Amino acid sequence: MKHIYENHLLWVYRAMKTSRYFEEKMEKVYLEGKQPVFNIGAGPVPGEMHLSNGQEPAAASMIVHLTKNDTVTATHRPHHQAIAKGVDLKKMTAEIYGKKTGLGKGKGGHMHLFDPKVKFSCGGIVGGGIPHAVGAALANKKRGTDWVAVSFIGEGAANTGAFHESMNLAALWNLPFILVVENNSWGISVSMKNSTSVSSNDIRAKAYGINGYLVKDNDPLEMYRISKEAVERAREGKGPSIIEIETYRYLGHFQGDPELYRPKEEVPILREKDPIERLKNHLLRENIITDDKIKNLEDKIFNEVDNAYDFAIHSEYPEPEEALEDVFC
Amino acid sequence: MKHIYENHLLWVYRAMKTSRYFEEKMEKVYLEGKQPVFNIGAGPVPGEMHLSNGQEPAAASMIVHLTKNDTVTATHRPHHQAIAKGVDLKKMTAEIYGKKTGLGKGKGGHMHLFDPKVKFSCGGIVGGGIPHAVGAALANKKRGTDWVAVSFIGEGAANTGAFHESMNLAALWNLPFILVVENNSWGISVSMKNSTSVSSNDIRAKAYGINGYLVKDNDPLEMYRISKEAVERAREGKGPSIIEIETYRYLGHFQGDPELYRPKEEVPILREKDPIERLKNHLLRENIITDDKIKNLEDKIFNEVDNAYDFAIHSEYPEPEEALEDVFC
Amino acid sequence: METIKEKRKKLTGSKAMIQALEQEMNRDSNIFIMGEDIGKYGGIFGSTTGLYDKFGSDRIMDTPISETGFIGASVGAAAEGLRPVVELMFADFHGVVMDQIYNHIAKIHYMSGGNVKLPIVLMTAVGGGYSDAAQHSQTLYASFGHLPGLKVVAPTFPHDIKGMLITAIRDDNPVIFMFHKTLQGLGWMDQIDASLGPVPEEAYTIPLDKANIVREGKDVTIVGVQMMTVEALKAAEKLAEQGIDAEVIDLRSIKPIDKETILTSIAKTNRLVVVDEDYYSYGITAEISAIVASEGFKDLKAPIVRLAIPDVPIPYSRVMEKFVIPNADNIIDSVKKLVKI
Amino acid sequence: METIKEKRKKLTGSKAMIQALEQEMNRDSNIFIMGEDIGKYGGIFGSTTGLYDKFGSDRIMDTPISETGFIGASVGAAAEGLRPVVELMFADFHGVVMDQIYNHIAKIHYMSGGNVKLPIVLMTAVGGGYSDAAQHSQTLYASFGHLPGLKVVAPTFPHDIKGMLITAIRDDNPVIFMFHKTLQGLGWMDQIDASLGPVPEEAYTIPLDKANIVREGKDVTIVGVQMMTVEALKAAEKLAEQGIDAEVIDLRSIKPIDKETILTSIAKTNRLVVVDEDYYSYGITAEISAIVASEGFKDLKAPIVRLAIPDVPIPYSRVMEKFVIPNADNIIDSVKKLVKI
Ligand SMILES: Cc1ncc(C[n+]2csc(CCOP(=O)(O)OP(=O)(O)O)c2C)c(N)n1
Ligand SMILES: Cc1ncc(C[n+]2csc(CCOP(=O)(O)OP(=O)(O)O)c2C)c(N)n1
Ligand SMILES: [Mg+2]
Ligand SMILES: [Mg+2]
Repeated sequence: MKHIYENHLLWVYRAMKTSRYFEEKMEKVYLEGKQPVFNIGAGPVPGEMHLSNGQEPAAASMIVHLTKNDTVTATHRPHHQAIAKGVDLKKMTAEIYGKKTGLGKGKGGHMHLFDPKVKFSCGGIVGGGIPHAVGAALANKKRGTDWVAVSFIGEGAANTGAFHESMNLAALWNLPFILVVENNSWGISVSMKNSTSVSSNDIRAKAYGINGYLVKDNDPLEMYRISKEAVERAREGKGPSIIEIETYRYLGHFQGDPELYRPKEEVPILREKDPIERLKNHLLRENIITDDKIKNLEDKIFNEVDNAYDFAIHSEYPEPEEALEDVFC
Repeated sequence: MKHIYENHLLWVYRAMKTSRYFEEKMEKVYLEGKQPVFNIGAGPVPGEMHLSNGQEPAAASMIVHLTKNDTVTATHRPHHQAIAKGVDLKKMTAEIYGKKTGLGKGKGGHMHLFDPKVKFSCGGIVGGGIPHAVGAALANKKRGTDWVAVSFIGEGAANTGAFHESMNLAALWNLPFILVVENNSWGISVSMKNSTSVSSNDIRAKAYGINGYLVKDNDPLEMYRISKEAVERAREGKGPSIIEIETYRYLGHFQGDPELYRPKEEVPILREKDPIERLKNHLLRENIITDDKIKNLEDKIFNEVDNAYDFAIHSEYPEPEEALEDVFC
Repeated sequence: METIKEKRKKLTGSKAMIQALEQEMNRDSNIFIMGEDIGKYGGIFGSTTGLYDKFGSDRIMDTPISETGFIGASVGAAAEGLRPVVELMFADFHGVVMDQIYNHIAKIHYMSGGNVKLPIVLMTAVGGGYSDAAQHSQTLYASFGHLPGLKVVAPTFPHDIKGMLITAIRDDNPVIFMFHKTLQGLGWMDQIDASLGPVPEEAYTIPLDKANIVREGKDVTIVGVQMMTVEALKAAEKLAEQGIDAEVIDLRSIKPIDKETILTSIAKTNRLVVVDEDYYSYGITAEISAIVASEGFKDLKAPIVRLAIPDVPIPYSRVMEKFVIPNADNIIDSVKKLVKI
Repeated sequence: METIKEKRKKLTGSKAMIQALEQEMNRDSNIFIMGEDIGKYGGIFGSTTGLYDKFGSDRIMDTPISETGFIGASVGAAAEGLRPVVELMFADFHGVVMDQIYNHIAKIHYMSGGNVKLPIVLMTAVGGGYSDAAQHSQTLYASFGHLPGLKVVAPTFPHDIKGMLITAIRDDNPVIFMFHKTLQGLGWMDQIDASLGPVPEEAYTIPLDKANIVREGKDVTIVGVQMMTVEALKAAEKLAEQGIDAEVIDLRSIKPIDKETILTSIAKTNRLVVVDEDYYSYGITAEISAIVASEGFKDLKAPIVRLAIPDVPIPYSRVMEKFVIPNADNIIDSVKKLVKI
């Protein structure tokens, strides 16, 4: 049992670190072609770019409990979940580069990543992915599987109608469904306190007669523990849960966000408590891994990510006329 | 104080009785031209017809606490609230008859009654009126008045996205807003237990950090008491509430509903406990009114309603071309 | 025109729908239906009557009034390999779920580069004429037709209703299946002949992208859809008495539009009237006029006539409602003026 | 063409919007603005920058992500006599609030027989061209234009943006005010000349139902809106070098459409190209083609040309996105073919 736990924590570390490295690289790549004057449409990676640095525990410590039969839906800020869910990293990166080899042949882009092989999807409409996961959970139940569906949202999305309708359905039909609310305190420039009438969204579980959990301070271990419970309950037919995790948004809402609305001191304080560093220290302290091995692991991660970028960069762009394909099958 | 209370109860009785008599008459009128074969589009009152017989306490025992400065929004089943709110009964009846003299010159019909003089409106989209009342409450607060806004919905509407978004806004902005959920156990043919993940919607107040109240068994006196508290709190700036009242739907969802989904024994049991009769007995028992005076009052009511029907029946139809007017002002 | 099949009974539109659903559900256990009052009630406009008793609550699921929730859920269920049929009770309510319909259901196949398939049928009731007023009488054909990624069909006659619904269910793409209330042949609405027609008993398919010439003629082409096809046919009969030979095309498919059938007809008649029970601006009359004015211009000998609901909400009162919905008389008047040009 | 005013500075589209809002808010204390990130952030596309500091959180209200809630709330606030201006951040999100927009905001005045007035302005950002993909790049002009009860405007140049926004605010009817991201002249997007233009300092109004001839010509009429007007003007300049004299009409008003200006132009040029950044079917190209084919048929000497986004969701990858959005080159090609007919 201990052994599984330790392996799981290593898995979580790997997933978080992969996401972090992937995104730190993306932060730079995204600015290519956008210097000296930032132009959102320019460079190899045009369009909006929402990074999740700081929010990795929400994704990794939940998804460690899932298999590829379990469904995950995510948002406009989807990389950390996609990576944890095992989305093909090369194809995902290629998609973000708008290449023909991408997950969506360049048609989707960073906010619209679909990898049905690992049952991952995301989208750019706040709240829009929640009912999709409910539908997957419904299918899982109908077919008598023990598969679950998890929808990740930001705290801002908990004020959409889609949240409420979906939660009521999931509870009413007792579906194997879990909603993870990544509360990073901000919905673009609007703070949680200016958007939400309760202090945390686990409270809202009461409105559906289901379990609500709150994970404080972005803690990967606590998120691991709570997620395990929620996933097990879902698999056992005990119905849906809401998990809210207090997490950190290190960067702007999207790259290029001037963040004039945000106190300057906020991010440095958050970065002090970086969850990846915290988990690393835990792993070392508890002798779950050695210093050497962790370096090794990290090199593997860097390699994998670098390869994905190389693949993306060296892939071909689609032909313009391919825009006309794939409307219908 | 006693005096006010007694007058209020008489007012409630009058409002309930007016609505009941109005609707019993409508039940008959609606069938004119639809015999022997029911045809929804035929007769002097075509289209859908949703009657509220049995649900009167929800409307009267709340609206007794309101003035014409307070806003009410209602649903597809709006007569009991409209009557309690003091909507011009002649114009309302004329509207239902599709006459030029109607509230909406015949353009609105039974589901779309607007009387801005007493700040009443309703509509045919489930959940659609909730945000309107929130907006009125916002205006009331902005202008520093102590006016409130009340939205009436059915229990089915509590599962719409509009419910959730509106409640969060009202709570977040601490608005003088009250949501009354008339739980008549049915949303057309779907029972509360098949639509709603909690046993009553006052529970959902917790999801917004506000007060929730449950009025059991369609009790006009308890509804009076609770509504008084909620309205006073709203006027004092203490924020919104949800009140759910267990009420009775005596008739089908709409006239012509075959009601195959509904246990035959349900309605007779409900009718046994008729809230108007209960209040009448209370009024007599407590010597708030005498038998004679109540007859007198009832005659007045019948007269008023009969006059409204006469007015409607004898009014002119609009010219066809008037359909082109009033799109813009 | 469709080939005639053997062993056909006369069915109403509603019964044709139910038969299609039942046969397909028997064929494929992945099909299930979700919607409001589609269980014991059998669908407010009779789309599912009797199916609850046959298939039970697992495959015929009543839902709460949560259109974004349950229609959005069809996406996840379809991605998992099921084949959801969902009902939006009135097309008029589309606004509470439009994001799921056009940003998700319609686009996911494309955004995924073809990797995700969403075999979803969205059935929805359309149309007015019985004083259900501004929020319950619309067709909104073009509101759906405008958006890429959806096949949108609106059959008129029972035979087409059954065949096109079966095709829609078997299609791996999302299909909006609009059925007209008056054409359901329900006992509690106006009874019209067109709502009853011969329907083969076995399952059969009719393509989702073909208009149907329901009356051949040489003097003028009238394009209609659902009740407007019915009105056009009535008009054509009266016009025939006056020596005017109208060709009537039943559009059936709102998206994609069968241009070929229309253009071929115009090449013969040189004159076009389009009749629509949707709003005038940016509606079917606009799209078909534009197709002909750009791709059939040389064949056009007279101005195109557009008949549709003027740009006003649908009024409640019978006199006004009748005034705004085009009818056979309006068509006859227009055609008579047109053939003189 | 508009009369030229004195004392005008060059402003961007964004600054023109802000100036209109500020001047009107100073004039009338009943006006307030609600929307997501319109407070300290100043509007994602710069529609309200600086207004929060000037008017405070009571009149510039950031909202939760609850479009049905707060846009629906504008109905109640307007009925109470306030004049709400609400922002839907991207037109692409309309599906989450469409019921409030078209079943309530658009219809209540009518359903009330004219008794309820709803002076609501709904501002929303439209347009693509910067790889924001299928859910953030649409214009959806026709999705709004199709529905009765809404005035829908989409001005191009800063001068019109200011004047039409002021008119919209003063109008007692609901108005959808669409502003194009690229025409806002924002520092972090493509810089184009058209996004900067002379704007009088004082408040002024421009009617909501008039198109504008932005270039006179005699050989062909090109109708565009927003970025397509800009492309049309570019095309017209190059065509002029080749001896083709194009008239360019900036539509400005999606609903109602200024038929007269278009028909008068066609009477002169006899040829029509319509260019749209919305989807092809049931879009602006359809409606304008239909107007001309029915009401200006006699003046038309050649098939109408429709250029619009083909019926596909907007793809992310730059090469594909550029391919689907019409541009000056497409227009030039079409016109050159057309004038030969
Ligand atoms: C329905 C809808 N409304 C508004 C937006 C614009 N928008 C994109 S992200 C965002 C903030 C989301 O906040 P939150 O849910 O907390 O997620 P986070 O960005 O913090 O991860 C907003 C308002 C949208 N994409 N969809
Ligand atoms: C958004 C929307 N969905 C569905 C409907 C169809 N419909 C009308 S009334 C109704 C049931 C409403 O139930 P409830 O809210 O409990 O009110 P009641 O009829 O019991 O008064 C339904 C489903 C509608 N009008 N609007
Ligand atoms: Mg957030
Ligand atoms: Mg009910």
